Amino acid sequence: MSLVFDIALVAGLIALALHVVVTRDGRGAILGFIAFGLLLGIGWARLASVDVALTEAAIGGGLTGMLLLRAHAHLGREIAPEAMARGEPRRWLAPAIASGLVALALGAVVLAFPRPAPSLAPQAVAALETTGLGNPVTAVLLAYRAIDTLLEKIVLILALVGVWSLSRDAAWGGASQLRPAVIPEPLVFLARVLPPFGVLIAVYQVWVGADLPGGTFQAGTILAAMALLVMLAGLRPAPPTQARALRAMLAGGPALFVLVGFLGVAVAQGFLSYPEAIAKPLIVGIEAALTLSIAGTLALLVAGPPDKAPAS
Amino acid sequence: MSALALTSASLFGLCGAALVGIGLFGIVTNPDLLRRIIGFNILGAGIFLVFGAVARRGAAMGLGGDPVPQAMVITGIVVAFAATALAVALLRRLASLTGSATFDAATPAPPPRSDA
Amino acid sequence: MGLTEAFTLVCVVAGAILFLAGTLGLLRFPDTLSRLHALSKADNLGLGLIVLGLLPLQASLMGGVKLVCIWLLAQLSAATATQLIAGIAARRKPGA
Amino acid sequence: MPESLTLVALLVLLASAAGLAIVLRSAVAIEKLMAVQLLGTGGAATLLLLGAATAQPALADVALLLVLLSAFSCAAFTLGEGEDPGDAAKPDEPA
Repeated sequence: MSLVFDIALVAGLIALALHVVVTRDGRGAILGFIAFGLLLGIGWARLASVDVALTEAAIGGGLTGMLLLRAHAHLGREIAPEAMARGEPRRWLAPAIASGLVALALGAVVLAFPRPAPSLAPQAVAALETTGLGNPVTAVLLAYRAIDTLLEKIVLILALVGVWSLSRDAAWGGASQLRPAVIPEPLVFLARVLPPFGVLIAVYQVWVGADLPGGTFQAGTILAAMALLVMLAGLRPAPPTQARALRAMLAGGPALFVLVGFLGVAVAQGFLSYPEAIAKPLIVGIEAALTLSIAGTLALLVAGPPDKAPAS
Repeated sequence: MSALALTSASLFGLCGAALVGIGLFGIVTNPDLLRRIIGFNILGAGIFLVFGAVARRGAAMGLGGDPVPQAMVITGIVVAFAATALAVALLRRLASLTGSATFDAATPAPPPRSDA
Repeated sequence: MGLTEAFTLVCVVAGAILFLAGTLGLLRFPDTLSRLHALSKADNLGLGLIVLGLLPLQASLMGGVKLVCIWLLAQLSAATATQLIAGIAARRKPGA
Repeated sequence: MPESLTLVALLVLLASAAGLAIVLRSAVAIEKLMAVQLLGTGGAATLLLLGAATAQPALADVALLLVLLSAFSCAAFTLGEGEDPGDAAKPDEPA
């Protein structure tokens, strides 16, 4: 029965992806993509990767959708309608064949995976005790492969700097305009009621992330979504990007991470290794700081380049 | 690790392969750059799914899957989102400068982003 | 099969049927607003019945509380989302 | 019991996906939004059923997230609306 379910899910995913790629309607493609993200979240749950399912549902189904919808609305304002609708793709046969070949080759690779599958799960579980954590994925992210996570934070910040630097010169350091011209009444209600739940869920995610599926990325994404909702409804304006406090928050997570990393050189075995006795409190502390900085970075990435000149 | 779980992992791996093909097709054929960015995301989702199949096959020690690929996929999803946001910002700038969301037919169209 | 299992199955199947009904409504009703009506019915009752059916299976009290929270949150967000959609539909109508 | 719960999960998923398939072909954008909403709720129900079937209580957290974010997408959708109802909304007007 579960195999039937998986087949149905996979068929749904592929059909939806095809629809997204070939449909003419730009907004329909984005909505299809949001639905695709939701379905993919279920798919990850079927692959027994609940941590990934949480991330995919939050980012694929939530933030990316909002990013694309915003971009679509913006482009619709910038571009004359006649420049927008330009016939269908002219050549599709050769690309279709080429893409099909790539997919087939990749499929052959998938079928040719070695039969007793290699796995690092035994090592991960064996080393779990030294970290005091219960969730092996969190342990990989913040202990064994902490350097990856650290670099990823830096990539996020770099992407944000890249996005900001695409603003007009006059608007550098200003804030993004998120508030639509007309705010429907229910949106304001939603923005008042939903964020408390979102913050609660985010705190819960960080809290259980040490031992059960969940963690900083998921919590940060939820917080970012809630912050965006509040700014969208006009309850709070988007913060000016030159604000010191904002920048300190964004840089705080990675900075603390690096600091703890160098502390590891002094008191433990090397860069980013934690003294065993306080490994868990350290990791939870890093997680809390990282959550805030991820939330801020993701929300500002969605908000896009500033387009209002700074006040001062 | 039962045969059923192995089959299901391969199934999702094949789905990932198909998604890579579909995303690639979308990137190559759509003149609209926003649609290309969506195609890029579908391609990425496919690659992550192939990786998910690897993780699922590595189930051992009572875990549902190998935690190392899972953690890498989580990192990957977040980085792909950052890349998407940067691409969207570039596109918005392009649109306000040229009034068009496509590369002109006269100039050979390079992909919006070939790595990341 | 025990009594609780029977209860779970009945509730869960009824919930699934409601989801099916919501889809049918989406298919059969002529205009956007009445389709919206069908959809919100499916949201509220279908998910509610499934949560109700799964409650006896929960190992811990916390699990049960979380299920009820999911349902309450779904109620809230579905109600507001429906309002939003209806608002867009209503504003769209005179313009179209 | 797990088998029957998985079967019901399949039914719910199929029902929501069928709604999506019907509506994605319609010309009205808000109806597509409605189908995404339905998929969010249906997906949450599916995940709850699967979590019960496979004894993975953590799936309830994913369901929680789906419910939370389906409202969020809905809010994001209102962005393109109401500004100037002529430009971006062109292809969505019912003919």
